[in-house]
Formats: sequence, structure tokens, C-alpha cells
Amino acid sequence: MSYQKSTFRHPNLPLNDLGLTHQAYEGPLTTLCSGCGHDSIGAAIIQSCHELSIPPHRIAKLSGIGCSSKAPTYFLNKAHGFNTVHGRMPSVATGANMANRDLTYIGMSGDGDTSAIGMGQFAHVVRRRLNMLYIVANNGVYGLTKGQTSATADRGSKSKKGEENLLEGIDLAAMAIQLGATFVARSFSGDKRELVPLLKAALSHRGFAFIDVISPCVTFNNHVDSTKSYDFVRDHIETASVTDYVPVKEEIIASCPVGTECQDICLHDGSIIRLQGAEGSYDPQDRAAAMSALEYKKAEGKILTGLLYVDPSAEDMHEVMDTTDKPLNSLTESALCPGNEVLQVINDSFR
Amino acid sequence: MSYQKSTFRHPNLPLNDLGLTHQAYEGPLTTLCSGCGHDSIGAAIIQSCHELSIPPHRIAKLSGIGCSSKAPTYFLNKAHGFNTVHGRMPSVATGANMANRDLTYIGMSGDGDTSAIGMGQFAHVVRRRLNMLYIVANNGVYGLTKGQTSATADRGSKSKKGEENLLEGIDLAAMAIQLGATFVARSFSGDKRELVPLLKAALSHRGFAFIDVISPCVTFNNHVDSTKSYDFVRDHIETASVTDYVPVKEEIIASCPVGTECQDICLHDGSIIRLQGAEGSYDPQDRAAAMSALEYKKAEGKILTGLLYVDPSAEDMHEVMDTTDKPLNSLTESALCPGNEVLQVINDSFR
Amino acid sequence: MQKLKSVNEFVIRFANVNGTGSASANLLFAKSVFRMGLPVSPRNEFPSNIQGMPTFYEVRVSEKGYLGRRGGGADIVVAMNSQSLARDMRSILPGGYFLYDCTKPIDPKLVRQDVNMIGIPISEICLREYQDPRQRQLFKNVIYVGALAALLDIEFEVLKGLIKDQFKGKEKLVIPNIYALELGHKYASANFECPLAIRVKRSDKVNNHIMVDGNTAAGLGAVYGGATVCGWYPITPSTSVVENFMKYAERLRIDPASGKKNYAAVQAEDELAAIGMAIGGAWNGARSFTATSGPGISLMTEFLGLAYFAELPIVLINVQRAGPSTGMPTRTQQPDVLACAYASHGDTKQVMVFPASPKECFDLTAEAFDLAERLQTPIIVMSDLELGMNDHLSEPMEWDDDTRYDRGKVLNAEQLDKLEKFGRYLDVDGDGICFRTYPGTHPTKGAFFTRGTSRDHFAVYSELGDIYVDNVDRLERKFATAAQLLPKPEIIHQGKKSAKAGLIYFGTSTSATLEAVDQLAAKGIKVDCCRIKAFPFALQIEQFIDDHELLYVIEQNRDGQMRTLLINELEQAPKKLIKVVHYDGLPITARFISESIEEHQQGTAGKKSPLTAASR
Amino acid sequence: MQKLKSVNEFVIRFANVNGTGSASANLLFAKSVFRMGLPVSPRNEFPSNIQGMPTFYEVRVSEKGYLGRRGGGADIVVAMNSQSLARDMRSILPGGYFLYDCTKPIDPKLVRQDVNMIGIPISEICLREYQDPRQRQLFKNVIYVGALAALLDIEFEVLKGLIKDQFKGKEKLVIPNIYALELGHKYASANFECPLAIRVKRSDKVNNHIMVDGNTAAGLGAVYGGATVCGWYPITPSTSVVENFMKYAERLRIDPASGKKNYAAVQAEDELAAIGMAIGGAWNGARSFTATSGPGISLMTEFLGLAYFAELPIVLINVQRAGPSTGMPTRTQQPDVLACAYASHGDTKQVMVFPASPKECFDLTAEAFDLAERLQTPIIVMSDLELGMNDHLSEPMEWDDDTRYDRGKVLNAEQLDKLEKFGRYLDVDGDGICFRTYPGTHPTKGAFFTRGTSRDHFAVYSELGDIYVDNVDRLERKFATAAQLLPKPEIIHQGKKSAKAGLIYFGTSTSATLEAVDQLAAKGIKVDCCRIKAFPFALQIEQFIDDHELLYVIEQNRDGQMRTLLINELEQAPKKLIKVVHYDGLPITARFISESIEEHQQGTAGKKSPLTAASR
Ligand SMILES: Cc1ncc(C[n+]2csc(CCOP(=O)(O)OP(=O)(O)O)c2C)c(N)n1
Ligand SMILES: Cc1ncc(C[n+]2csc(CCOP(=O)(O)OP(=O)(O)O)c2C)c(N)n1
Ligand code: SF4
Ligand code: SF4
Ligand SMILES: [Mg+2]
Ligand SMILES: [Mg+2]
Repeated sequence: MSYQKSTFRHPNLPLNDLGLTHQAYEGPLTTLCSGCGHDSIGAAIIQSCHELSIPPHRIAKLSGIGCSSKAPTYFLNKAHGFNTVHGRMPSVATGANMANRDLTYIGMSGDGDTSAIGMGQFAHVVRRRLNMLYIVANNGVYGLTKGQTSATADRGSKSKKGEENLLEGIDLAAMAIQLGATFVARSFSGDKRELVPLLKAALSHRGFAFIDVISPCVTFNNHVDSTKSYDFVRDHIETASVTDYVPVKEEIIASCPVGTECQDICLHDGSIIRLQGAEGSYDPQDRAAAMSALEYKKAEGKILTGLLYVDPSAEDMHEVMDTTDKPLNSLTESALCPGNEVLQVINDSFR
Repeated sequence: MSYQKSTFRHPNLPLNDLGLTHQAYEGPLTTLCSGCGHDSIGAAIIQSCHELSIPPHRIAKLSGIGCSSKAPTYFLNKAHGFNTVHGRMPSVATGANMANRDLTYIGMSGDGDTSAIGMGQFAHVVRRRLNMLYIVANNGVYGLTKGQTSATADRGSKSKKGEENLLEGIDLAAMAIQLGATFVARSFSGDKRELVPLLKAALSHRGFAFIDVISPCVTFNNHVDSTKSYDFVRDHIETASVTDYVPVKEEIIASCPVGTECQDICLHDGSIIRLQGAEGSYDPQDRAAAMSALEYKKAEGKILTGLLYVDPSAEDMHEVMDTTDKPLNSLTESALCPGNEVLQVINDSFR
Repeated sequence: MQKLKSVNEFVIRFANVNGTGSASANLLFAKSVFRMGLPVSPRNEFPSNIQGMPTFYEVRVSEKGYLGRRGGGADIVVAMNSQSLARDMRSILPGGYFLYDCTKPIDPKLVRQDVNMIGIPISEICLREYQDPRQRQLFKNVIYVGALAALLDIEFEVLKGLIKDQFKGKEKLVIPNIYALELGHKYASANFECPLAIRVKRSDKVNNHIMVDGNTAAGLGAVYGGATVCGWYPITPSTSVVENFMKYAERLRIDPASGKKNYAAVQAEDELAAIGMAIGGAWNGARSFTATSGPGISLMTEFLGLAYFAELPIVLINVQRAGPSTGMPTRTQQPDVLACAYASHGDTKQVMVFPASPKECFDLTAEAFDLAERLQTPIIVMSDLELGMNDHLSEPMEWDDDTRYDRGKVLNAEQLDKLEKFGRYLDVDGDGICFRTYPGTHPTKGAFFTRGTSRDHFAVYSELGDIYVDNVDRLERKFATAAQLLPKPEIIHQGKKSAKAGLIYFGTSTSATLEAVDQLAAKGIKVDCCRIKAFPFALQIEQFIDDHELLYVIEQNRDGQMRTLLINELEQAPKKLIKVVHYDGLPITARFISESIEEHQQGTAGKKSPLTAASR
Repeated sequence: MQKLKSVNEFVIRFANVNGTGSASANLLFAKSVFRMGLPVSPRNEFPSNIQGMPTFYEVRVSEKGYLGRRGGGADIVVAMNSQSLARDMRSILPGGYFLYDCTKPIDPKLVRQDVNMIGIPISEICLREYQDPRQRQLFKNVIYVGALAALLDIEFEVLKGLIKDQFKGKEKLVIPNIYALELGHKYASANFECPLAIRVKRSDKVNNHIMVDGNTAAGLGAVYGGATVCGWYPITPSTSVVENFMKYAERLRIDPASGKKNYAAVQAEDELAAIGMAIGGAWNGARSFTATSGPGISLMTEFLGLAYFAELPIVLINVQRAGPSTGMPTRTQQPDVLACAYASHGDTKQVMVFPASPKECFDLTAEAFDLAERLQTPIIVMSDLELGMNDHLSEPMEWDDDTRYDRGKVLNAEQLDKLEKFGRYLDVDGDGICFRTYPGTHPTKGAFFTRGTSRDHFAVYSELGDIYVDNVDRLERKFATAAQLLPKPEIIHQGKKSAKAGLIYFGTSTSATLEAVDQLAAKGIKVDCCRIKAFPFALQIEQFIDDHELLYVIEQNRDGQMRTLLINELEQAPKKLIKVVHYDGLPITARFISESIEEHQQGTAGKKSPLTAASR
């Protein structure tokens, strides 16, 4: 229903390095419930891509099935999108990336789509270190099928019908770290201030970047006794360290705010992640430390957000596979077909 | 080809509490390669079940597809077995256990069967804390399909053809701990001394017990440069703590060998796991400690074996679901069918 | 201007915004007509979305008992969604009535001259009566029901009764709801000449019938059928089958002594796991089932092949929806007939039953467990969204308390003792069904290895050709046995001797087909009827085909999948079986059927695109 | 006693223990016959096991060029497996020759009086000649090949040549192998009257043919067809398709400048992921494929439905094996015809091509990528274990260097600029195929959302019935277009005017069928031939059926699945199409076909169980 959307814009809207306005990154009007966390994630993605000046059509959006997987319809409509099947987006994203390593890949999934039916493919796309940004819009329920509890729901959290969840919730961020993801963060759709820099850093990271975004479902999982409600999350969030993203061009000028401790992590493209450690925070380049921090915060009943782990220098899948730099989908007969002479030699080997 | 197997037995073979000899727990002659680690696991299972005096026919053997999944054919042939489909044994075991909580369930899988195609089902059977023993015969390779590298192969390990594996291997034991398994161990098919007590403890544990047994494939992955060969594993093994299993009846008499530190962990059925800590060992009831021990040993290039983590008091799936104590498959019309009178009342609610 | 006139025969269509609680108000309306003794069929046309999109609810009232979708325009439209006003105006018949919220003036360009406008300032009334914005929204729906009561002459007492029933336990909600009804009723009575020329009149046509959806009935069928193990994964439109199974099991399946559950239902991680659990339960001697739709069927294919070949008795309830792929998740079709009949690679055949009413959803689901255990193979209950998720007028459910479950050929310890040698795959009596044992039955006898590979009579793995052939030929024998055990078709002959033409149909095409038969009769075209209830096909179906020169196979998919099965499995000449297919996602209509047949009879057929059918 | 006599027409069967390296020795034998100018067809009957089980290797030598499995007993048996001696003795024809290791005396009870025993003390020789136990085992196989050379009059130079080729790069292995050959050769020459009455004689019947397996050819076809993205998961018998693709790509697809790979192949975690990767690659404009067998097909059904409905051009190579379920993983069949034709829930239809020789595996795999991109739908290449894993005499592979890949209807930036409005699902020219765009093509135009749900011409999600119908009817148009583009059947008429009866067959039933045609002709039964190469069916197939009174549909599955497709898709009367099915897991034989047809013609048919066929 995009037609309904007013296209009026203030004349002097900020332009990015490509001379594009925010609008160039938007999508049609959402059909998600008003207040759905997923739309806030979409807004943060729009802002991040705009501010990073990524050409919108050089982005590919992939998703599975679910309200969260519908969300990509409502941002970046100059980008091709692929609503695949439930839980199988990772394999399709892998094939897409194999075919063209030059696009920016954003995978958007849900907690059901990833932690239930998609668990196997998730584990393996992480392990292969596919160069993509994988976002789980985590609301602890199956929204589109009207409110069944998902595998990321916390133990003790109550469903809208009042049933208590008696199984441990799966922490996808912890799993991602363990399976070898090289950029892992957690955030909250209600906190754009934290989410946007994380998105920018993730998009600039080379390799597999995972962000577990807690994204409340206002219709089926925003009640008291839910641990994925706006209120509960706000009350239990604890930030590993405040993340700031410094793009390449600003590098020189940007400096650490006075009176604070900063850690700079340089990404593959020269941009910088600047961390202002909260007290008791650890070095997010230390895997073991990240794992135990997650363990202990969980024990305290806290939700640890922010950049959890990063390895800026790891190889991505194409480097591991040693694929040519040119996008495979751009190769033609000359590069692909060995020709008849070679074939006749091969024939001889079968005589 | 069982007929080929000599059934001659020494007249005064040891009998267990059921008056059964070792033979009552055996199976037909194996068709696996001679020297295959999987058969050693089978032998250890036979010994453990015999010594624990579990009635063989009260055991159910389930497996997926693979040489490892064939292995159950060759032990406990008084027990029903189910060779399911590749990677899907966990769901079948779940259904079987739902139907009859009174049997002892042994699931035998391979590293391909579990860490590749079976990853999703593995994660969820762990999370549900199904009361079963889940063994992965881990050889880092697809044996039955003739030697493709599997997802548990270590980074840097070379295939028989000489190709180096460039991806991180998945540590199923670490995953099991993280996903909520309540008994997690690792062992080596070449070390019966360690494996048998672990199997006994796992079989006595109530809840999900997982053992990652490194089980070399003599045909496709036992060469130099393989990190799953007999030699490599022997050289790199490091035991978390020596495990001894003390069945209920012996409790009183058994005592800790002089000059050693012991830790006793009492299982649900009253039997005891007795640990003689190697130096620098941790309390296997401490989850975070277990996780970091795995991380650090891996960094050292060591293979940590023994009991890695245990929570003897956790609830199993049936307790979580609050199912009746009687096996569901034993219930009859009287317990299952509410009858016509009730149905007529229900009809009224639809008028 | 023209005013449509009718008593007890009309269609009313509600246009709402989804997520605004309109469905329960619309059901309230439908139920009130039902309680006035009138056959009624409500249909919910909802989007695959949670909130804010156009949603429709169509109610057909028919004292004659025609309960299939009538199609064509509606007699009355209740237009409560400003987004879809134009479309809603188009959806009304000339002379029909257009009830709308006239608080804001309606765009004159939208107004049709051949339609009777009934403006009620619903928003205004709510604004005046209620402070809480949520109430203002909620009671809008109740108010138009009240207005309709006045306009269509629905007994107010009946509505009150329904409200009281609906809010049992939450009594304090009763008064305000009744008050809202009165608001609408008063306004309509005061401002319009009530009742309209179109209205209802109490009747006695519903006897002891009930109004329930097929999924609820199927869920109850599983409870009564003795299901104890359920693995499932949510998917529209099958989700409510299991939800209802659990809802009733929580009440009716609690062990009195311990208060514990006499059943186990696990929400699986996906459909592969869901059916895997059912298979594990079945292997272990518990009555086990799962339910799914659309993509779930495709994901279950590998396990369906295992269950066929390893001979495991599971029940799979397939509530079909419009395919292919994700297709139209909230639209109805019968498009999985072939996918289910030949599910999985290799030479596989699956047994299916086809319920046509909630009562049959109950009966066939319960019976499916007997059939599965008798035949030691999966039984697929082929329902669909129209049957499963819409309320239907149905005969009440019945249970014979003398029923004993048929657990099939299973040997217990005593029987094994008597046996010299147990062979899991020995066909001792030639029906293709062999004796099985449950794990844990006997200390030394009866254990065997279940596998998806070829095996001999004693369950030993084998790659020998003759052993393989012997086994798969036995499975064919078993399939022949199945054809005899399965529910027989429902055959209706118009006259003593059979007519030239016969109609073959199944499931939710039934009510429309029967209405079409009358329409055809009115035009002098006599046809006999054969409703398929199961696959493999019973002899009677073959007989019916032989008895007629021409057969119209009526189904709700593009490719005429049931026709394919008939041609292939009964070796029938395709020319003799005419495709009558409706597949736009809405339930098939009598008009579409009768017109298609009429055209074909007049030879004016030609490939008519169901596109037009969509608008019929 | 009787001695079978024959020059250049016989079957020799090797019985070995698997995992002992016998296969390469047996291939050495087959290749030597091939290099003597004789048509030969080796077949490996191996167990689903790695080491220690009985395994068989049957070589048919036929100067006449009959290369299908002959069936019945063998003329010569080389019995190197003490486990299977009895069975091997049974597998020999009266008057045949039994070559065995006489180091240990053979149980007299096993010896048949009507068989010529050829004892060679192979173990003894090895014990004497070699110290290393591994060599003792290994050279056993080479020794019996040497003996056979003497017994059957194979030119020793030919064997030497083969050894030299085989060990290129490992020259130091050449001498010992030739020495081993000589050991066998010397012993046989010294102790038996060589050559036997059965023997080979140089000929010139193989021209420029090659000997290769279908999977190698298919892998090469993918390289030449321009495949760049491959997702796969190991499964017998399809594994070697991808292994060969990678093997040749590593040599032929390296970027000369950077030394990097001009392709990407990922071993997926399972078949769902494997086809998912192919779909992702295809969506993104790369030629993408996967290969699988048996259960893998079932697991790919959901994604096959998506690819059909979202119109994505992937190539799937299905190397079929004996089903259902895990079935017999190392036995051959054609049992997935239906599962693939109608793969996935909902109204789906898939395009298939059926290679019958290694050359066709190469050609059709390469062509499949053109067809996929032209038709924007999956193309399934239907091979099987017999074709894929056994070496076959085949015409050499050819490539026309002027070939340009047909990338189908794809719009680039310039074309989009010219376009006023891009509609992904606009059928501009009525062939049912619409223009697509690759992601990243144009800054502002051509982007769209690919989905498995119903959508309008502009790829916008829709639940409207007429939009849905319009779309799925277009897919039917596209399918009709496919029927015209696909490879045409190979039709052979015996005489000017067509015979009464015709044979319809495909894939690996071809050689046996053509031999059967001669056998029938010898008995005065004339039949015409139609080899199906693709589905949907070309007009010529319908024509062929119309031109004949009776058709025998020959296939290697239980249910006559291709016959089902013919009946259903071509609206043919079942009575006219006679099932000739062979499904015991071994390749079909000419004898089975001709005898079945003869019996049917004499009306003596009756349901003959292929059980007996197994032993034919
Ligand atoms: C194979 C398959 N199974 C089930 C479904 C039904 N289904 C649609 S969305 C969904 C779950 C969505 O949950 P989540 O991924 O958390 O997304 P959310 O709606 O909560 O954002 C399910 C089960 C489906 N579409 N396909
Ligand atoms: C669905 C499916 N895909 C693939 C296969 C082929 N296959 C059989 S065993 C196997 C892998 C076995 O590896 P693992 O589990 O490690 O067992 P191992 O043989 O090494 O003991 C595969 C891929 C199959 N049988 N089914
Ligand atoms: S149901 Fe929940 S997840 Fe779905 S759109 Fe509404 S709020 Fe968002
Ligand atoms: S191939 Fe490897 S895993 Fe399989 S049986 Fe042989 S040694 Fe064991
Ligand atoms: Mg969710
Ligand atoms: Mg393995």
C-alpha cells in the first residue's frame, strides 16, 4: 500500500556521500502491527545504510518466513529481496553470496525462523563465515502464527495464555560465538542509539556478522510476565560497552570524549569501532571472556547487549575457498568453457 | 552373518545380577571395517549394560544413517533397534521416549549424522532434556560415503587426499553443555578404561546424557595429518578427571584410593560418580568452568576427555511435561477415551 | 429503486480491518441466525497478516440448506473498513443493501445508484457512549450486529443468550455488550423501516445440529481415537487441530490419581521433527499423530517414505491450503492430493481419507488410528482450510462406548512364547500385513531392527533382488487390503437406473456439488453422485465409473489431481473423466459447477479459465 | 564334458571381497577387452558397506554390441571370495568355467559336475613371491587378470599398455604389476590348454568410442555448461557427479592471472541446504546446480516447490537408486519419475531430461543450464546408478566452440533504462516466460521481491483469486513452451509403415530394449521404438502413441511411473499402454523385455512377478 504513503519531503533533507536522501533507502508502508519492534529495526537499517552511503541497489535482502522475515519488504525497496522458505534463508544467502561476492547481504530472520526450523542452517552459515549481516528479530514467540512460544523464550517467561516456559531459552549470540562468528552483538529494537552504530559496524565488518535484536511482539508477547516485553527488556538490559562507529573519512578528527576510557578496533575497511567500556567490561576480542560474560550475566538475570565479540581480521568464506575476485555471475564462456580441444584430450583419457 | 560367529563360551562365564552372561548383550558379527573405532564403542556398551544388569530387551537402540549408525546392529540384539533416516534420530527417539518412558534409550550417531544434517534436531533434543544416552562416534569424516570431511574435523586437519580443512570444527560437547545437556562427556574408542565408567554413569543419569566418543575411521581418516587418527588422539588426549562409577549396592564398601583426592557425585538412582581430579581440574558441576576449560584446552591443542559437565538433579522431559508415570503405550480405552456422555456435553457447547 | 427481497435465503458480507475483534462479532451474528433454526454458513476470508489489513466474513443463510459458498455478489454488505469501501461497494448485488458508518460522509463517487444505502453513525455513537478508546473500537462491531438484528428481524433474546454464553465466567462483560447491541438496535429501528425486505424468520431446519470448525472436530477425534503422542509445528491452517487436541486433552486426559497427563504433545523444531516424533511414538506402540499444511507436507516427505517402507502406523492430518510453495496461506484448495498419494521418492503409495464435514473430521480422524495400526502405514486425513477453520453446520459428534480400538497385528510376550520363530515381515495370512512387536515386550524373542532399507522376512538387511521384490510386492498386496478396509464412497443415484453422467467429488466440494445437482436438475440435467472418502479407491468407485458414460471430477486444484489418481489407479480412460476444477483460493461454488457442466453438455465448453470462476 | 564355446560373446563374473582393490583389477580386464576393439560393458554390483562383504563385477563382452546386462548365469566366474563360493558356483552356466584359488582344496560338495574347474594357486604364488602382506593381497587380483589373459587370449601388450597408463607418475609400480600379470599368465599357459573355447579375438567395433561412467560425464557437462555455483551433500550414487565437477574445475576453471577459482562448490550440511545454495546462486544470476539421490530428492521437495513457483533456474542431477526410503543404496532403479515430475505440495510440475549414455549425461547436463535459464524453472537430469557409476562404451564427448550460453530473458541496466515500467511477472510475449533482473543491476529500476507466495505482475504480494489464477495459468503456458524447447524423442521405425506395437522407454533401459527388439524380430515380432528424452512430453511422443495399436512402456520401477505420466499428461487410454517393469535393483535385461512382450502378445501374460525376472 505504498501509494498511501506521503512522498512529501522537506526540501533540504540531508544527503549522503552518494547524494541520496534517507528516502532513497525506505520501503513501502509496513503491514506489521503498529508498535512492532521489527519496524524499528527496519528504520535503524535504513538510517545505517543511508549514513554509510551504501548504494541501495547493491544490497540484497534475504529472509525466511515470519513477521520478521516480512519486515525487509518495508525497507530498502531499491534492493532486490528474497523471501525464501521458513528457516532456510542461510543456505539461499550462501548461494547468493557465492554467485556475487560484491553485494552487501542483509539477512533478516526471526527467533522461530532461526532457532527452531533454521537451527541447522544457522549453525553452518556461521561456521562458513559467510560475509553477511545476519539479524534475528528476537521476540520469543511465533508472531505470524499467532503466539506460540519459541525456542529463545527464557525459562520462566509466561505466554499470553499464562503458560510458563519450562525449557532453557537458546542464546543465539552465544551459539554464534561458539560456532565461529567473527562479529556478534546483541541489541534492542527500542534503543536506536545502540542499534545503529552496531549495524554500521556489522555492515562494515568482513565476514559473518550476527546481531540478536530483541524486538518485542506487541500483539502476542508484550504482557507482564513476558521477558521479551518492552518494559522487561528496558529494566534488565546491561551494556557490555558503549559502541561508537567511526567511518574511514572521519578517522583523524574523531577523538575519544574526555574523561572516558576508549578502545578502538580497526575494521578491515579502515573504519573503527570505538568502545567506551562500562565498568567490569571485557575485551570483545577475547572469545573465552565473551562466553563467560554471557554465562554470568545470564545467571544474574541480566540481558547483556552491545558488541559481544569481534575478530576483525578473520577470513571470510570466499577467502577460505579461494574464489576469484570477479563475481561468478559475471563470468562468460571465455572464462567458463574449456573448449573442445581440451575435451578431446579428456576423451583420450577414457580410451 | 551371525551364524559364522562361534557361540562357544567358557563354561563359568561371569553372570550379572540378572544371571545373564556377557553373551546375552552381544550382537551378530560386525560388517564394519576391522579396526573401526565404532566396534570398540559397541564392545564398551555391551560391557556397560551387562555390568549394570540392564535387561537387554528393555533397551531401545536408535540411530541415523552412517557406519556409526549401523553399529547398533552389532550389539544388544535382544533389544529392538531403529535405523531411522540420516540426521533425524533425535526426533524419532523423542517420540519413542514419549510413548514409553520406562525403556533405556541409547542413541548412536555419527559426526556427520549429528553435526551436519542432524544439527537442528540434536540442538533441540538436548534442549528438551530427553532422558536418553546420546553417543556420537566421532571420526571427523563421512565413513559410509567414503571419506568426505565432516563438520567436526579440526581446522588444519588434512583429508586422506591431502586437502586441508580450513573451517573450525564443531565441538559437539561444548554445544551440548551450552544447550542445556545435563551430562556431557568426551572419550576415545581406544580407551575402554575411561569409556566404560562414563557409559555406566551416563546410563544411570536421568536426563539427557551426551558422550562425544572420538572413534577413528581406519579406512578414511587414520592417516598422518589427520587429527582423528589413533596416534594423534592418543598423543593429544588430556583427561579432565578420572571417572569411576560406583553402583548403588557397592556404595558402602567402595572407598577413595589412598593418596588421592576424590569427589563423589550422587546420581538420581543413588549410584555414584567418583572423580579423581587431574591437577588443574575443575568441578564438572560448574557449567561456566566447563565451558572455559574446553575453550582453553582447545587453544592448547589438547583434546579434553572425561566427564566434562553434569547436573544430576535436573528434570527430564517427562517431568517438564508432567506426563503420567505409566508408559503411554500401555494406556487403554478406559484411560484414553472420554466416552459419549462427555461428547454430548461438548456438542452442546457448539449450539 | 429495486430492493432485493428474500426471507431466509441471502448472503451477507462483512468487511472489516483484521486484528479489531470483528470475527467474534460476526460469528455472534451467524450463531444468532443458527439459533433461530436456520442453516447458516459463515466464512472467514482473512489475510496472512496480524493487524490492519482488510478482512472479510461472509455469511450465507439458507433455509433450503444450501451451505456451500454462493459466490457472486452479496445481498447485504456491512462495510466497516474505509480502506476497502470501493471494493466492498462493487461486491454487492443490484438492489442490495450497503450498511456503513455514516459518521464521516462517504465519497459520493463511490455510491452506486442501484444499491440501498444504510448509514449508521457508529463512530459517533461510540464516541458519545464510551470514554476508553479500546471500547470505542471494540463495541463498534457489536453495535452493527445490534442494528442488523433490527434490520433483519433477529430475535433480540437470542442475541442476549449468545452474549451470556460467550461471557460465562466474565459476567461483568455481559451488560455492556447487550447495551451495545441495543444501541445499534435502537438506532436502526428509529431510522429505518424495519425489518427490510430481506430478513430472517424462525425455522426448524437445524434439528440437533452443531456449528463447529473441522479442526476442533479433528482435535477431538484424536482425543477419542486414543492418540497419546503428538509432535507438531505451527502452520496455518493446521495449527488449531493440535491446539484443540491439547485443549481437550488437558481437560479429558488427566490421570485422576496423580493429576498427570495421559498424553504427550511436543511443539517440535520443524515438520521433519514433528513427523519424526510421531514415527518414534508409533514404533514404540503409542497412537501417534501430527498435523500440518502446505510446505509442511513437502518437509515430511522423506519420513513419509520411511513410514511407508518400514511400515509404521502414524496419522497425519493435512489441512490443505492454496499452493504451490508458500502460496496463499490463508486461502483454501485441495492441491496436495498427488503430493500425498505418492509422497516420497521411490515406489511409494500413501493411504488417504477425505472428510467433508466436521463430524467426518471427528469420525475419520478417530478411525484413522485404527486404520493406521491395522494397516501399519501412515494414514493421511485430507482436510482443508475451508473445512478446518470455518464453522460449519454439522451433525453432532457421536461415540459408541462399546468401541474397542483396533491395535492391529501385534504380538505380546505370551504369543511370542508360543511362536517358534518370529518373522517381522512374514505375511502369514496373505493380506500383506505382518505381525509386529513393541520394543521391550519379551526378554529373548521378538526383537528386530526397523530400517528404511530392504530386508528379508526376518528383518535382516538384504540387497538380494528377489528378497527386495518379494517385499515390495507384499506392500502392494497390503495396499489392496487397504482398499477393502477403508471407508466406502457415498453414492447417490437420481433414479432407479443410473443417469448418463455422474459427478465425482470429495471433501469441501460436497455442499456446492449437491446444490449444483439441484440446479442441474432444474435445467433437466440428471446426474448421479459419488463422493470419494478414501484412497486407495474402493470397488464401488470403479463400479460407479463403469455405470456412467461420462464423469465430471470436481475438485479444487488446477491440475485435476484426483482425476489423475482415478485414471491411473483405476486404469480409466481419461476421455471419460471431465475435469471440473476451481482453484482461485475461495471455496468452489454450485454455480461454477453447474454452469461448467451445462456448458460441457452443450458442447460449448472449451477451456474456460476459472479466472471468471473467481468472480462467480 | 560340455565346454561353452564362444568368440567375443560372453559374460564373465568376478566375485571378490569389497575393500580389497579388486575393482581396479577387474576394470583392467574390461579395458583390455575394450582396447582389443571389442564392445564391453562392466557392471559393479557392490554392497552398501566399506570392507569385507561380497562384491561382484560382471563384464559382458559382445562384438555384436549388445551392452545391456545379459542376465542369467555367467560363462566364466572368477571366484575370489571364500564366503560366497557356493553362491558363485550356482551363478555359472552349464559348461561354463570356474576360476578359483586352489591353494586350499575346495569343498567337493560345492563342485558342480557340469562346470569346468580352473584352479590356480594364487595365494600360494603370492606367498612365494611377496613378503609384504598388503602386496600379497593386492597382487592376487592382478595375477588372476594375467591368468585370464592367457586363458582368453588377451594380448599381453594391451595389458602392459594399460598398466603403464594407470601408473603414470608412479612408474615404479609398473614393473611389479606387469610381473604379477606374468605370474598369472605363465601359470595358466603352463597348466591349461590356452586359449579356452571361450575367448576374445581382436576386432574393430569400438571406433573412436570411449569408456566412461555417466557421473564423470555429467560433472564435465556442468563444467562445460558454465556452472559456477554448486551446493551438494554426499550420497550414493550421486556423489561422484560433484566430485568430478570439482576435479575437472580445479584443472580447467582456474583464473590464469590470479590462480583463483572461477567456481564455488560448497559441501552443504544436508540436501535442503544444498538445493538452497543452488537456488540462491540462480537467483543471483549464476549457473547453479546440485546433485543427489534417493532420500535427497524427498528432502529437496519444499525448495523444488519454491523454485517452481518463484521461477528460479536451477539444475538438479538425480542419480536414481532403488527406493523407497533408504531402499537399496547401491542398486539401480528408475523410481523417482513421479516424485520428481510432481515434486512438492500444491499444483507443481517439474521439467526432466533423461540421459541414456555418458555422452548424453554430458550433453543434457550442459544443455540443462540453458533450458533452466530459458524456462526459469528447475531442470532435473534423471540419471541412475547403472548409468552414473558404471563404465559404459560411449560416443566421445563433443563441444561446439561456437556455442553461446542461452542466459534466457534477463534485463540489463540499459534495457531497464529504456523500459517505462518493469514487471517481473508480465508475460509480454505469451510464452509464459517473463523477464527477470539480477540483484544489483540498476540504481533505481528492476528491483523486486522474490517470494513463494502469490503475487501480481509487478511482484507485489496478493491474495486476490483472479491474480492467483492468472499467475498459475501462466505457469501452465510456460510448461507448454517447455514441451517445445526440450530434446525430442528418439524414434525408430522398423519398416516404412509403423508396426502394430511400439516400445516406449528411457534412460538405462535403452540398450536392453534395443537388444530385445532384435530378439523379438528373430521371433517375427516387429516393433517400433520411442525413447523419451524429456518431460513435459514432445508432440512426437503423442504421435507415436497414436500411430500404434499397442504400446509397451518399459521402465525400472514397480509402479510404472512413466506410464502414469504418459496416461495423465497425454490423456491416453491406460488399456493401450502395457506395463513392462523390472525393479529388483539390477539393470533390466533384453531377455526379460522380449519374453514379457512375447508372452503378452501370445496372451499368456498374466501378472508375472518380476521375482523370476531377477534371475533372468
Ligand atoms: C515450513 C513451514 N512451517 C511452518 C510455517 C508457518 N510459520 C510461518 S511464520 C512461523 C514462525 C515465525 O516465527 P518467527 O520466526 O519468530 O517470526 P515472527 O513472526 O515472530 O517475527 C511459522 C511457524 C511455514 N510458513 N513454513
Ligand atoms: C538424506 C541422506 N543424505 C545423505 C545420505 C548418504 N549418507 C549416508 S551415511 C552419510 C554420512 C555418514 O557420516 P557419519 O554420520 O559421520 O557416520 P560414519 O560413517 O562416519 O560413521 C551420508 C552423507 C543419506 N543416507 N541420507
Ligand atoms: S504479530 Fe507481533 S511480530 Fe507480528 S507484526 Fe504483530 S507485533 Fe510484530
Ligand atoms: S569406513 Fe571408517 S567408519 Fe566406516 S566402518 Fe570402515 S573404518 Fe568404520
Ligand atoms: Mg518471533
Ligand atoms: Mg563420521
